[in-house]
Amino acid sequence: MNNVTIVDMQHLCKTFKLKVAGSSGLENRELQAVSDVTLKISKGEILALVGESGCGKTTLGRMLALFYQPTSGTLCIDGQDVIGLKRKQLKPIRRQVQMIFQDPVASLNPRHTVEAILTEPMKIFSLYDSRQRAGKAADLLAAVGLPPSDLKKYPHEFSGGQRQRISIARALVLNPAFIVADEPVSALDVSVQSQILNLMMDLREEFQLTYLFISHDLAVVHHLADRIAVMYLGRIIEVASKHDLFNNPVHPYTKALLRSVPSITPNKQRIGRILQGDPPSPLYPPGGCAFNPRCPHASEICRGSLPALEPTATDPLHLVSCHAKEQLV
Amino acid sequence: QAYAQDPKTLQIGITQYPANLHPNIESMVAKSYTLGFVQRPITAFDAAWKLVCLECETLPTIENGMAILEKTPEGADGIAVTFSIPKDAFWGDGTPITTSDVEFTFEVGKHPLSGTTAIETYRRIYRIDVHDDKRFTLHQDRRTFNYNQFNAVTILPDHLERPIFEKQPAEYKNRTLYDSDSTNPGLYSGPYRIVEAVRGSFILLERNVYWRGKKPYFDKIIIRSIENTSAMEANLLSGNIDMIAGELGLQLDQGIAFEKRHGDRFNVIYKSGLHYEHIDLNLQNPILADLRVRQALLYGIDRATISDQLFHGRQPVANSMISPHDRTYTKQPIIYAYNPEKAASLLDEAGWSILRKGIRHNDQGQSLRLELMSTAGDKTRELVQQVLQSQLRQIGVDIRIKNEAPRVFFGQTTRERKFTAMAMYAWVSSPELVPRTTLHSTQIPVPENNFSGQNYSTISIPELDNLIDQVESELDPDKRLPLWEKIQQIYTREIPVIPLFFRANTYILPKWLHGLEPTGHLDPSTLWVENWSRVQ
Amino acid sequence: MSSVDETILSVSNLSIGFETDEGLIPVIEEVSFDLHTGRTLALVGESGCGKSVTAFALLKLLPPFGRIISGSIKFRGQELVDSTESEIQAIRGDRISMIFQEPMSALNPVFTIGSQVAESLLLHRHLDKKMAWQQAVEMLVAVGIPDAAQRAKNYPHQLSGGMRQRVMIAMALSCEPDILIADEPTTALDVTIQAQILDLMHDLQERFGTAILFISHDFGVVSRMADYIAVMYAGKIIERGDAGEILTGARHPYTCALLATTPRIDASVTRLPAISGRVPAPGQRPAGCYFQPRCPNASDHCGEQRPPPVDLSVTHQLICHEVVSE
Amino acid sequence: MVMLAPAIEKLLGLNANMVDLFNRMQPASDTHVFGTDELGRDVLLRLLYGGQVSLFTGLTAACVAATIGTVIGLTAGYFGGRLDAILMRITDGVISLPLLPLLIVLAALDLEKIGLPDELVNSEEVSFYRIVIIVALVGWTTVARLVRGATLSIKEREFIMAAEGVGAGHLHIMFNHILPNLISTIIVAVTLSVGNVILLESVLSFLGLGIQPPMPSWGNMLTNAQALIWEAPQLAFYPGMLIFITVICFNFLGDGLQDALDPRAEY
Amino acid sequence: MKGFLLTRGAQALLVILIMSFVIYSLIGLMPGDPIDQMISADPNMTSADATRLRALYGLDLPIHQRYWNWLSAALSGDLGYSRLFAKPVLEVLLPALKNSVMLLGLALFMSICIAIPIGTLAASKPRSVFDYGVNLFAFAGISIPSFWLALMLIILFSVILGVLPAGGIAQSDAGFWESMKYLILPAATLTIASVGGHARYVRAAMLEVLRQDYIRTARAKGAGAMRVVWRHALRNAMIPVVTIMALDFGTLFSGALITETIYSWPGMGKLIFDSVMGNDCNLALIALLFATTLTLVGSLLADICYAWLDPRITLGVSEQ
Ligand SMILES: Nc1ncnc2c1ncn2[C@@H]1O[C@H](COP(=O)(O)OP(=O)(O)OP(=O)(O)O)[C@@H](O)[C@H]1O
Ligand SMILES: Nc1ncnc2c1ncn2[C@@H]1O[C@H](COP(=O)(O)OP(=O)(O)OP(=O)(O)O)[C@@H](O)[C@H]1O
Ligand SMILES: [Mg+2]
Ligand SMILES: [Mg+2]
Repeated sequence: MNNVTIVDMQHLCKTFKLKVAGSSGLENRELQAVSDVTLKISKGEILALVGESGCGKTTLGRMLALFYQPTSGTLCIDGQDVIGLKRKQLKPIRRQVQMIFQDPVASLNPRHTVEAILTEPMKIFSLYDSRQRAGKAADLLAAVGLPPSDLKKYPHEFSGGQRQRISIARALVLNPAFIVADEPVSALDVSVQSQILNLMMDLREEFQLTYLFISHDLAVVHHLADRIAVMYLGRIIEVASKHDLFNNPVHPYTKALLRSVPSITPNKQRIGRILQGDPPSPLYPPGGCAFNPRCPHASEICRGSLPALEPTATDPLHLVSCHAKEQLV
Repeated sequence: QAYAQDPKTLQIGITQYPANLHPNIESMVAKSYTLGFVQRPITAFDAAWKLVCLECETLPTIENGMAILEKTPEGADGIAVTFSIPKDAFWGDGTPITTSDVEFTFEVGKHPLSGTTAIETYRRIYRIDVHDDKRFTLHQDRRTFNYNQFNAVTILPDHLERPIFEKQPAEYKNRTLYDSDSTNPGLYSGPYRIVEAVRGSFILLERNVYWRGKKPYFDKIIIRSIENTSAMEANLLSGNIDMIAGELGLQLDQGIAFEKRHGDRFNVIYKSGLHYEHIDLNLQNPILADLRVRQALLYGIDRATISDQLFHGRQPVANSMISPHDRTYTKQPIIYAYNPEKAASLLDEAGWSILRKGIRHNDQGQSLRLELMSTAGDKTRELVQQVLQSQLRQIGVDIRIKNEAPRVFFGQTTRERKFTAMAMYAWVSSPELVPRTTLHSTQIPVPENNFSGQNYSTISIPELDNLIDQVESELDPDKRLPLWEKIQQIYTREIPVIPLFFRANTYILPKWLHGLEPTGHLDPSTLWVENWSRVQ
Repeated sequence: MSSVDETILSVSNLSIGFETDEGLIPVIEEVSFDLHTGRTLALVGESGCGKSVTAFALLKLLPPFGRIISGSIKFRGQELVDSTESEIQAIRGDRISMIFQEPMSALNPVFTIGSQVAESLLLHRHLDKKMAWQQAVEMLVAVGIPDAAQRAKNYPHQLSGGMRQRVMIAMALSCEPDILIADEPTTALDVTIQAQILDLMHDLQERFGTAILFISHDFGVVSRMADYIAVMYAGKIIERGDAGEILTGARHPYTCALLATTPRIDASVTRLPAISGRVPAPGQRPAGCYFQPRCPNASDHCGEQRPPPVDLSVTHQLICHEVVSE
Repeated sequence: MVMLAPAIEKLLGLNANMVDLFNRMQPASDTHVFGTDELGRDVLLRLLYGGQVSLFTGLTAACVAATIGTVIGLTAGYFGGRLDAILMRITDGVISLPLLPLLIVLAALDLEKIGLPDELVNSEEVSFYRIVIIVALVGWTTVARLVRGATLSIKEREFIMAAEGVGAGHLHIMFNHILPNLISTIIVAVTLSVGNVILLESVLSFLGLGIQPPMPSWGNMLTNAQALIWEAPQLAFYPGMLIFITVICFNFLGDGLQDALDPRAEY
Repeated sequence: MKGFLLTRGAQALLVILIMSFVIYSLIGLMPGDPIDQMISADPNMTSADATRLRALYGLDLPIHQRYWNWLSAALSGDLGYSRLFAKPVLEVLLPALKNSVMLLGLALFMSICIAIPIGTLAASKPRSVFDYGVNLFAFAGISIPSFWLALMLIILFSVILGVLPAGGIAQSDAGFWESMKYLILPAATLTIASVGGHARYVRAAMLEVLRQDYIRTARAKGAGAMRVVWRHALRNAMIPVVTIMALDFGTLFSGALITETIYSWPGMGKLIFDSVMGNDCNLALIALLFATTLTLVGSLLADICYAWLDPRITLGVSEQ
């Protein structure tokens, strides 16, 4: 693993404008789906992004995959600033970044054959002639472990795991350097999930890929990631290497998260000390640290001001956003 | 049947509801039919097509001295006619009808803002002399043979309508009591008066107690408007109505079929009259400008068979624009009987001799194709069109049918001569009507005269113009006859128009109804409703 | 209240099929298990193996073309398989109730949650509307919904996912049923919320002594909940036993493989062992052992004969040719 | 069946437009299997030719309307925002347009003046084109709304984003990704509207804007038969029945096609 | 709610204003005018008369000027006179509107009352004989020409059985039941024509709802089949159905031309037809605007019903 930065996010924000029903009819509201995210992803690493549903993982992923324009902040991919680029200008950069989607059913056009799906990017970028394209498609299919005879089939003729393989193959067509994988295995069965995870690891070797791996499943992340970023209500609250995060979690939320993960040992019992309450709505975020309403350590300062994401005293690579982090280490 | 009414009520079906009820503004058949029960014009043609007095004592003529030739103040030929209102004529509220009503009527009629449709009828009266309550003289500024015809003038009630008229003449047409208060008895002077009117559905009439004449038999008359003729039949059969008016009733073929099925329960009367069904030929069309082609068209259609088969002979073939029932009708010099051979040879002569796929072409390769236009939605016309098309096809003429909604057809196609070849429709006329508007060369509608006139064929023959002028001013009925004969000769010789039929009205009457006499012209049978009665 | 460990529901040799154009295709084959009061049986298996169908069959809520082919379901001695619709209606929601995976779609969007919870009470306890509402609110308090009296007037869409699942639980438990069937009740939830719901089910089971049939595909969750575990594969229960026996002493190659491929945070492997191939679809199941095409230990006769049942202990059973009882 | 009209015409030795005034409204016989109409023409032949005209009109008009509706609905749904609002208000406007004056204005248009070739204006088929245009002008709104709705939901599906991710342009996405998924929506709309068009044509005939005589269509045969319902009820029965059967068939066809075109259906 | 109604109201006003211009222009653009038609019916009328009358009725002005005149008068509350019927527009319109509302309202009501149960039953027993029957009936309703149906009903009930009047409307002195008798056949015609279509909508919506998870939840609670269908499913199924039916509400006021013609029922359909054909601009315009307005009201009503039936929807926006 070298240290060339492939994705550089500085103060990245994404706000959605919404109309919501309020007390007096429709109100225009802003929803801060992602706030002030500053992160770097180095070439070849797997950065995992974990967090509860609705905390903004997908939104961040889609910004990186160039689907959403960030509202503010800067984003450089492979050294190129992508903020404010037009659709046409983005096109060449898209070859660098690809995305794998969560739902293998919804992400494949049911009316296209596998061949059409796999050759489409080449057509759009006018790569190769039609014979070569078919050959390339077959090669990719082989790379994800499917026979070339599957080229003529439609997505519905495959099982979930096979479909996810096709979707991975599609992501590889343009030879990208960076792949955003948005919960690629959460719709799959465990037995298939492990196949896909293994496949992703293999492909990473073969194609020198960098992944942003979005997941809500800490066990999967534990297996796969090099570094982990924990997100809560649109903000990164803790970033650390896998080892640090699992062994020395600092943020109370990260700790609670880890406690909530069931382990496979026969222990029918209450977990106790679990995190109470629901995550707050991003439409009406609490003041101060977003976690303060659920935090057992919350104090006045937590309600009043936002903690910065800063390295812990012991480890400059372990970043935490908590007012009480020094006490919690 | 369940909905049969009491014997003193008569329920009549007509196919149109009168949009409005003012007698002298805008004429329409449904209105004159309905108003015939409740009002009378000054004069009218009766069932024998004789001019008679309705709201007057004696018809003024030169012979009886009540019409006097005179000069107008400008020195032109004029004529003065004197009428007397019947002594016992009252409005339905008991007010007597007087000469002030007459003065008011002409005042309204002449007023340019009143909305009178045919204003010339009034304008030709430049002065009214009132002698007393009942007698008056009308001075006319021209001398035409119809000096005593006032069929279009119905006397209006001065005591009710004048205040409204004087307040705002331009709004009179909208505010008249005839429409805003149509059940006001004072508006009516006929044997009946209107007691209820539901737009689009029915009008209920009751006897007018102030009616001066013979007491009518029926206490109540309900006029129901039923536009759909099939529904009309069902209404008749179910007893919802007793009779179907001929003026606005079933189509002829429906009537014939009805007679076959229900001739035992109903009398079916067919009255052929003054609806002249014809095809205007556009003489500006180079093909039709050739007389031989026009003749060939006439020879090529078998009107007799159409009349026999489609109309069971009830609708006589027209030889010219004048009905055989009219006194001015003369034995036609040229009768165009069906003769396809002759038609073919005429077309050959005219240069339409090359047959391709059964259609004639001339040596320039132009095909003999003519457009036949008519009003859409008129089933009978569409049938005739298709028969004509099929028959003319036999002599190699390619007829293309193109029909338009009536408002387009009459509003634009005929008036602005948008029909390229043939336009089929009907004229209504009254007995001995002078064909000035349709045949005089000054009546060709062109942009310069703002498309006025109805000479749609664009026939222009000085001799014919002269004859029309002469016949109009000839006061002696017998001296007019030779002029009429000449007009008909030219008409049949030149064929500006293909005459088809004189349309027949179908009256379906219960066996017990007696006294109803169809007239066959514009004055409706209802003007003589007091003669109607129920006889078991 | 019945005593703990009494067998309250007993399923034996249950086979279920679906009528299709190709005829009746068996989906569940010869499934047998018992439920005990105050105890949880977890049914584990991959997607499509028939967990939900089995659960629906217990309440005779099979989808339109589903049929019980054979077998028996005895609830407190009463045979449910051939009971009438009205008999089963009296049991549903009262003695046996069910909660579903997707709490949003399983709640009727047009009724308030209070009225939905109260409905079972109206149907089975014949309470008047006010009483039923009151009890419903109490039930909502019991499942830990804050400010329950107000919340009862909310519609499902106004609640978070975890709250909705609590409502589902309140609804299922409102008549204090003997049996609760929970079909993947936490799959749609976040881990922290999942932990809350699992705790809640623990509490309620302790309180009411309910027997729970807990369906899941996640061994982690199962290990938290189960007293007994039954592992399903392709419509058959291939191994069952006490939670400990299965989680630490599984013998069936499928169970072992499944446990091994499940990523865990308490152990690190560089590469997850994967099971090749895929679950055979109903109607395309192979002869012999259904797992044989994917089984690393398969020998020839695995593909020919149905594997025999093997008893490893009183509670631990499996069907496999390659495992012999000790 | 209706395609065989000319062959059956030969076989029977009759002519669909041949007027025979001596054999009007005959009941069924050996020469005239379904009898004759009010001008003595063979009803069977007219039904067959009328079927050709009606089905062709119905299909063409429905397809043209569907095409317009699809383009508008797709554009509105895909781009959304202001464009969507404008297009949908236009759609609302067209929906609430009074049909009658519109039809009359359209029918009265001087086709030669708009610069159409003389050959076309004077051809027999001009009334047919007119109907197709009229129906297309007013009939696209339903399809537009349906397509817009479907587009809105399809464009949220992830495969659209996936296509965007490989650099696909708007048009590519609209026509290669969204359109194929709209096919069943469109087909159902088309099959349902074919019947409506056939019925609308009969109303148009009544206003003189329909298929001009003597060319038969089920619509104008039905309208003509209305006045003859007492004398010859069968004349209204046959075309009515055929329209009924056609409507049903197109509905079944729609269902069938929907299944056949949907690769997921066999799943 | 208030804000929503205000916005919608403003939008509606704008649409109505634009529509008034479009309709006015369309009527004005129609070739031919009523005065020309009078000529063909009256041999005494001359072209000079026609020119004079055209000026009198203001038909000679350019269309935009006529529209402007109309608009300024209308805004000051003067809707003008009907040229055809020589009466204030509203005086002509209101009775027709009353008749249409009575007829179409009854028909719509009956259609809904019949469609909901049969559509629901068909959906709860898909592919049963009853289901096929409902479908067939629906297709028949769609494809039977209404004139044919109307005439058949008249023949059966008036001519053969003689129990109901063949058409028309009762006299003003008739009693309630006598008046109702005139309404039955036309209402039945319209009902038969529309009930099939409505039933199909209900059926489709119901089938969709019965597939939903919450239906299974209801059954798992021990609710019987009837309760599941009528309480749990129906209200959900009504959400899409109401939208369609509320849109039909607009058609209440544009009338049913053919049925009204055959039964001589003086409603809006016939009135609009006559006024358009008779170039009665004022009347046609107001009548058509009425219909447009009510279509808009109908869609507003649909939205309100929607929000009322479906708590997820707050007027104007749906919560996620
Ligand atoms: N296009 C959008 N418009 C408006 N709000 C959005 C949009 N996309 C996402 N949001 C909101 O932004 C927030 C973050 O959503 P996001 O999908 O990024 O969450 P997530 O972490 O991916 O959740 P999950 O685990 O459920 O996928 C949510 O509250 C969501 O409702
Ligand atoms: N309505 C149905 N018609 C036909 N087959 C069905 C039907 N419902 C389920 N099946 C079949 O029954 C089998 C078992 O389905 P079931 O829903 O019980 O699986 P499951 O174990 O609950 O899976 P999951 O974890 O995905 O919920 C599946 O293979 C499926 O194909
Ligand atoms: Mg997400
Ligand atoms: Mg399941």
